[in-house]
Amino acid sequence: MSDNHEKERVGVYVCHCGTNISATVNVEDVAVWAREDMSDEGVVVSRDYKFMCSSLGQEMIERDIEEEGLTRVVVAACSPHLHEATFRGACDRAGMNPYLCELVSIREQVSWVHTDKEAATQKAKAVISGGIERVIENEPLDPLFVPIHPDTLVVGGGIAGIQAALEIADSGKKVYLVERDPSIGGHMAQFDKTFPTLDCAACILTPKMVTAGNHPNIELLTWSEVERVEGYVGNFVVTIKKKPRYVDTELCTGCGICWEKCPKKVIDTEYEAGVGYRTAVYTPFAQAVPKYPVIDPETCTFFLNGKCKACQILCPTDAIDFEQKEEFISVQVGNIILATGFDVFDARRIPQYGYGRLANVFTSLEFERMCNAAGPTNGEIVLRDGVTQPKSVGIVHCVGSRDRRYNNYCSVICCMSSLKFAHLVKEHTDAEIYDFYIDMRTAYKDYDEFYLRIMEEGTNFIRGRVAEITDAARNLEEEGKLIIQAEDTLAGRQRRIPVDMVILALALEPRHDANQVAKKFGISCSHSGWFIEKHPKLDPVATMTEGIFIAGAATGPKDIPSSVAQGSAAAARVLSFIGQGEIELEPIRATINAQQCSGCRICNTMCPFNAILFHEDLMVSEINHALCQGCGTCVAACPAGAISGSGFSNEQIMSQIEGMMRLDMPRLVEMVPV
Amino acid sequence: MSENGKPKFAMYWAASCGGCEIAVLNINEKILDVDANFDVAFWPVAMDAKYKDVEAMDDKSITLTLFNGGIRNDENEHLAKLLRQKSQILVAFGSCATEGCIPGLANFSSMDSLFDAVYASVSTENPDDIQPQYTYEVPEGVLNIPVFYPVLKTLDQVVDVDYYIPGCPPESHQIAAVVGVVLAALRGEVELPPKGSIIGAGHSTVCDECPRQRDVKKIKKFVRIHQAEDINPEICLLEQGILCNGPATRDGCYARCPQVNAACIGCYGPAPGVVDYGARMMTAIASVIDSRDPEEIERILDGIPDPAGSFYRFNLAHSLLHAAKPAWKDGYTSAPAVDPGIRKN
Amino acid sequence: MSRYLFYPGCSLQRSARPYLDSLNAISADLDLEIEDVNDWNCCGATEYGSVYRVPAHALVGRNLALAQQQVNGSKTLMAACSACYLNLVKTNYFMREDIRLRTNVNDALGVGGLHYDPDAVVVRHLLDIFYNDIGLEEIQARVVRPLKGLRVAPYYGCMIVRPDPEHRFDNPEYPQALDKLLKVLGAEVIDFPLKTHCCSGHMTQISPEVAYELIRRLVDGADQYRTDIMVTLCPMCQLNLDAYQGDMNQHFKTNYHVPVLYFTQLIGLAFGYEPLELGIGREFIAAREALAKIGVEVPEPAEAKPRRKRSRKDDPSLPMPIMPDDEEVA
Amino acid sequence: MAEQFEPIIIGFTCNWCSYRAADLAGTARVKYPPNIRLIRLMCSGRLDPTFVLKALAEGADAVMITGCHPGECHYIEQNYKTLRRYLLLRRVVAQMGIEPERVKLVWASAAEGVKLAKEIEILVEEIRAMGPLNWPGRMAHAQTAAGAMAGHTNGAGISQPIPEEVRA
Amino acid sequence: MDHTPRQLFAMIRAGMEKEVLASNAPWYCVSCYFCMARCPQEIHITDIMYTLKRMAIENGHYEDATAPDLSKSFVGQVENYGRSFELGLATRHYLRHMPSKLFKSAQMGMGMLSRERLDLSPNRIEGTKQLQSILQRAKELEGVA
Repeated sequence: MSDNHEKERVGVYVCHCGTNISATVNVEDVAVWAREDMSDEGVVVSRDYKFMCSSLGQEMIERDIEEEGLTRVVVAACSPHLHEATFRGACDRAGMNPYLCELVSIREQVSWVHTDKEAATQKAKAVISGGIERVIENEPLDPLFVPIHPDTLVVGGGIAGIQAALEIADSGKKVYLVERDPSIGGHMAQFDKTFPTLDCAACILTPKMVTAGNHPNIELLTWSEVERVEGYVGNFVVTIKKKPRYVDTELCTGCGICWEKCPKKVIDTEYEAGVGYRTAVYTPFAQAVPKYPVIDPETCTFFLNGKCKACQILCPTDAIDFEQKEEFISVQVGNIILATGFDVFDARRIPQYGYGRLANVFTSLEFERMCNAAGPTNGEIVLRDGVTQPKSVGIVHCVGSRDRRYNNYCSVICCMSSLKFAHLVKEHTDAEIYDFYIDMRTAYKDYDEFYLRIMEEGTNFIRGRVAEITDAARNLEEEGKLIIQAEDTLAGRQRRIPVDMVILALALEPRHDANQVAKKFGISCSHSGWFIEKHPKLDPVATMTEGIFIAGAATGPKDIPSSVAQGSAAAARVLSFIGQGEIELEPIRATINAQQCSGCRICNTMCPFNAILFHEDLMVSEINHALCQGCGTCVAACPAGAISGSGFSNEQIMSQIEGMMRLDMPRLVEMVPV
Repeated sequence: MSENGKPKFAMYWAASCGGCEIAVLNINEKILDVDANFDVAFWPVAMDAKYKDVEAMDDKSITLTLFNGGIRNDENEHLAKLLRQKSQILVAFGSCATEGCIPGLANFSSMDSLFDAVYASVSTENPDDIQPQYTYEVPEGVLNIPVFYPVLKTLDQVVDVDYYIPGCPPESHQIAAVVGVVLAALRGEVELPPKGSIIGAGHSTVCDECPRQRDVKKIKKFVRIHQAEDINPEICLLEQGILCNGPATRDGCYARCPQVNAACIGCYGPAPGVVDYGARMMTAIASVIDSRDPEEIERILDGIPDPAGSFYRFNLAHSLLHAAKPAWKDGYTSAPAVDPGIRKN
Repeated sequence: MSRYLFYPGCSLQRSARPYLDSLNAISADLDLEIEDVNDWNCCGATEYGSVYRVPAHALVGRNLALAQQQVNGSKTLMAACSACYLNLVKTNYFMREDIRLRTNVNDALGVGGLHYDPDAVVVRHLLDIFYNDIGLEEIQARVVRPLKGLRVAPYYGCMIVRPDPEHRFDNPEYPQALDKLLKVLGAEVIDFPLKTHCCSGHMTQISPEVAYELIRRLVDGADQYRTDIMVTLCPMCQLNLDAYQGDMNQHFKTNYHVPVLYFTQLIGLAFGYEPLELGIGREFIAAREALAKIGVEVPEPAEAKPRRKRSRKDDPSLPMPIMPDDEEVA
Repeated sequence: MAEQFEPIIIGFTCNWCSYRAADLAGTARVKYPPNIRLIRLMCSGRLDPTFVLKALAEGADAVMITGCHPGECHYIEQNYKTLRRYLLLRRVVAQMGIEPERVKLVWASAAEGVKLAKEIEILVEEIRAMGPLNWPGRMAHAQTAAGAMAGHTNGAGISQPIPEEVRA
Repeated sequence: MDHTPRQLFAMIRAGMEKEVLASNAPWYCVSCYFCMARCPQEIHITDIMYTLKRMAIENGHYEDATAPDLSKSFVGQVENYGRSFELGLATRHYLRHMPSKLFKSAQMGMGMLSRERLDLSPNRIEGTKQLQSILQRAKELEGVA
């Protein structure tokens, strides 16, 4: 291998990045060192330049490749995650295989994190030396091209999912829209009004639902869940479980006789958030899409004790079919969009707020249903007794948010929805309203104006986190009321406000099963459980896994406008993939040398993508490059050293270690304070 | 060439057990070919010879030298260099010369503890605590005994080596084959393999020759072979929780040990291109442990009482670390060259 | 026979004597072997820590160290007084978390030939033992005189459930253990909203006015629920609510009469002991009338849970949220 | 600041979490000691114990292995394999007479730039206190650092010709 | 109460040491720990209050001496007897700070006595000397001895 040094002609390019690097690293010195001390390692050209990524910088590299006959290039600049593509592109233009170019980070990992100039310069040399040794071992690679299947899977029929599905379907591409509830619509379908414009949620949502339901390019799969995902970007094979509806959708007309006649009433904890009732055979709400009901075997009398069958007897089209079994269908798609939404915080986790003990403490979701004209009280705002109108209402922000004991984050939407509640209470009743907030967060178009409007409507705002809500009165005024105790941090004193009704603005939380879902689709979740974006700012709807996109509140608390925007954004990303017809993948893959493989099968369990198959007949294992994701775990595992990993070969890494160890620490270093 | 026109053959025994010489004799009638075709110039085990005779020979006058044993003292090293100088083809013969083998396990311990074990431990009757002296005055003059090195080195860590024949000892059929090739080459019938090649061995690992059935591996528990209740003779030992070095060990031995329900202990060394044999075993074994819970993993690992010893039994002197800290601490400052790069297959 | 190390604390010697007497009375029935920590000293209450830090922990440390010496088999160090309990817990906790404090305290203890290793003993409150070790079934099994018809307000006070750095045995805001325990004694347990509010602690000494207000809130709260007896598990709480209730009445010109007993005393009654054996009668606010009700079958329909008057059909009322079933003991 | 031992630490990072964490630390200008030199792998699962031994043999005083938190691996579950290899490697390293603390495993997500920096600081402090490892390879490199690169060959692990003193 | 905890912390951040230590707020803390259980930032408020009390006593920065004195006399007793002595404590305390209320507290004392809930004389522990030496050393270590 030593001969490689004579064979290869290496060019080293050290970037100043304005002063980002040169302020801490003596770049000129580094360039000189590379030219002089590293000449034995094959370095023939070494330059420093103000902005390597500029077109001038790139041309400099291209020229050297052509004139100096460079066979390897090392660029010492920023993180490969930023400009690797840039410099590989330059090499490519100059006719050099792009993978013979190494980008060494001396900005993010040197100049920006160290203070001592000597030490930083020395470290820069060390990592560059590593880069030189490594690049000499690099091998020319050709990118892999994967064809993109034009169909798309959208998981989650909330507003984000619906939006994404419509965008794609409208452009003439097929979409499978999977929803685990009986109808699409998601949380938005539960709401009454939407802030800040106060237009009715149903009025703006249901048209979209209907369009999605009838769209020739959208195959709606409600009451269904994704069971298994195989394959890779461009060519996923997805197995979907269709739960039995016990209603034959071919025959059902959605006339509604079954649920009108069903004798079994149960509390509806999903759509009605626990304040309303539904029957055992039901559609969650009148405008449900599709219109077909489902029978809930958990509560249906027939399923519980084999009697009743009222619905079957009365159904005019004999659509009721108690024999239905769950079925599994398998679809092939090129891309997947996850818009699985959020859960709400369980208010019972904060006992001092009394939810569940004190009848007239309501959650935000319960209140949404109550305000909704189609809700359990036909839009009447009343106490738990169902008749009395509250004379005073307290609204509590940040229930489960901004609190280390529950969720550190801000749930984004609660301030605005609380303001909305305040307005709705005013609209429906003449109650006095007390709104307890920590900080009022109304940062978006027309939001703060809405806040002002609510203030003008006469809501009392109290800045202070609520300590407790109790029915223990201390005086006659408090008798029979709910007392909200909080420190009014502006007045600087404790206040006890007696009210008839309390609304808890619940935190938004990741879906309870977000982690399993993430695992199923091969993407990752943050600590709190939200899906992680490929880049929080610059690539917010993509994930680290090619071909899997995310949209809406599944990536973190979001209001409707942002969710819709993300739905469209994800759709746009998918459409551009489909448009390209095929995508280019990094050729970082593992390969098994069949002659050296002894068929010991150690590697067989290493691959979570099932890319390794074992040939019983030949007694050797083989890797399917299309399935291989290039993690290299099998390479590291092979006891015979029979597996090689392109892009990160043993030779490359071992040489990099040697290169890095070539330079010692400067003995005197002024250390950053620990 | 000697006067009788036969090419000269030499074999030397450095720090090793002598099993290699016996293995050579085990090639049975083929030994006659050796005698018929070679003029044995130097082979202390087989015939009397003095170092000075060798020193007197012309450089490169010996055609083939089989050198077995590691470099444990300056006498070993002197002979290694001498034979290198006198030989056209120098072969590291057997595991000791190739990668240190069992004598190399001494690299786990400091020189003092080694001498303790030999001259002072309970197993030794040495009331006057007599320790070896490198030089000793006698009326006739000064006696020198070889200087003991703090660590054992392999042949290629002190001289340039042409070929390697692994194994402890090398399998007779492999030796016979090698002899055959060399003779053919001398007759100009075949090309000798490229310098640095490992000869007399396969290109894969023991599993390749092992007849046991293999499945995917998920290990919940390691047992030592004598603890195993009943070993299924049909199924891969590793899958039965028995630490078998087969997956990482170069083939060529017909998987002798696994065939008789004994785990492979790795005497044929690493597979082609492998830098550190022990690391390969480590990573392979750890990879197939079937647990995600650190405590459970530790419990499972407790089933391997001496991991370093098990993974580096034959290879320590040729491993990346070469010797444990206590060994190189006294007076030993630089790691010798370890370069599988020059080993072709 | 389960053995526990016991740290009685100063109050139980005198002001809370009834607590100790009743505990001793019932411990036999429950197979409790209670062994006092030899020559234990005061825990420093809430005062010592207001003056010194290291000495405060050394003070408690001595008790822990002594307890450590007596550990054989059972590591559990049981405390009856919430303040003592908290101080013991805190010192053990801080000695574990703060190495400097640990070395300092042990340095100091060393002078007295003592040493304590954090977690050498596990500090637990009496109620914890009753609820988790003995268990409600065991206790219920020994009830011979169910406290039927006796309306009791379970009152935990603060320090048994707070602070909660290491997750106590019960919720810091809305504990349930005492409620459930009293239920199995047959008593009618009210859902006392002030169950974890402050009894005024040492305010009775520093600023009686403040103390009276805090006491009033609790007593009044209990009174609103027509409580026969407030049940406590902390000497300080009992003292403040009982001994100062009179002064409080004077101060506010009120005439509350809410007797305050220890939960061990109620267990004793349910087990059939005579009031005197349990130190009942030594309280300032006499429990006599209230206890007269025991065994007399006088249920109170008025306060029985409001039954659904109308059938579901035309009942407009909204359902209550479904709560996790609190595992009632049949 | 007085002359003190400054360790060299080789850090192996995962392309998806810890390498991005290091980038983040940079972007946020979080400071940490310059004693660590990072090598990027696609996944901590690529970490072959050979690399660690190589780094130590080459003279590194410690090695830091970093990867995604358990359950957060970009490749779903590979970091569990890293964990197993690490636990076994530590045992072997200890048998080689090396303080196992010199090989450290750290989980750091892409968002944990500050945490990664802290972990680096802590390890550097520990190793400073522990003193140099000075594996023989280190001596060899002292010369090469001085520029005496002759005879330095590259590739899978060759280093120096054997210095005189060993040649008895 | 002069300040709310929130204000106290703001003052600490503002470096208003004198005012903070002069505030009577910490002395109104009854150690109910509600603040700690409820603080969304998990600040150890009660413990901080204890620290403030200690600091206040150290630099004698408090106006109303009632509470500090109670603490101190309690400490005094514990150090003498190893146990607390309610009668002694109460009498001493009332004599000093609320002589007017002494009569009332005496009544209560009688009540306690008649109910055998009060000792006339303190009860001591055996290891008084040992305890005192321990506390002495502890004070040295705290730097207050």
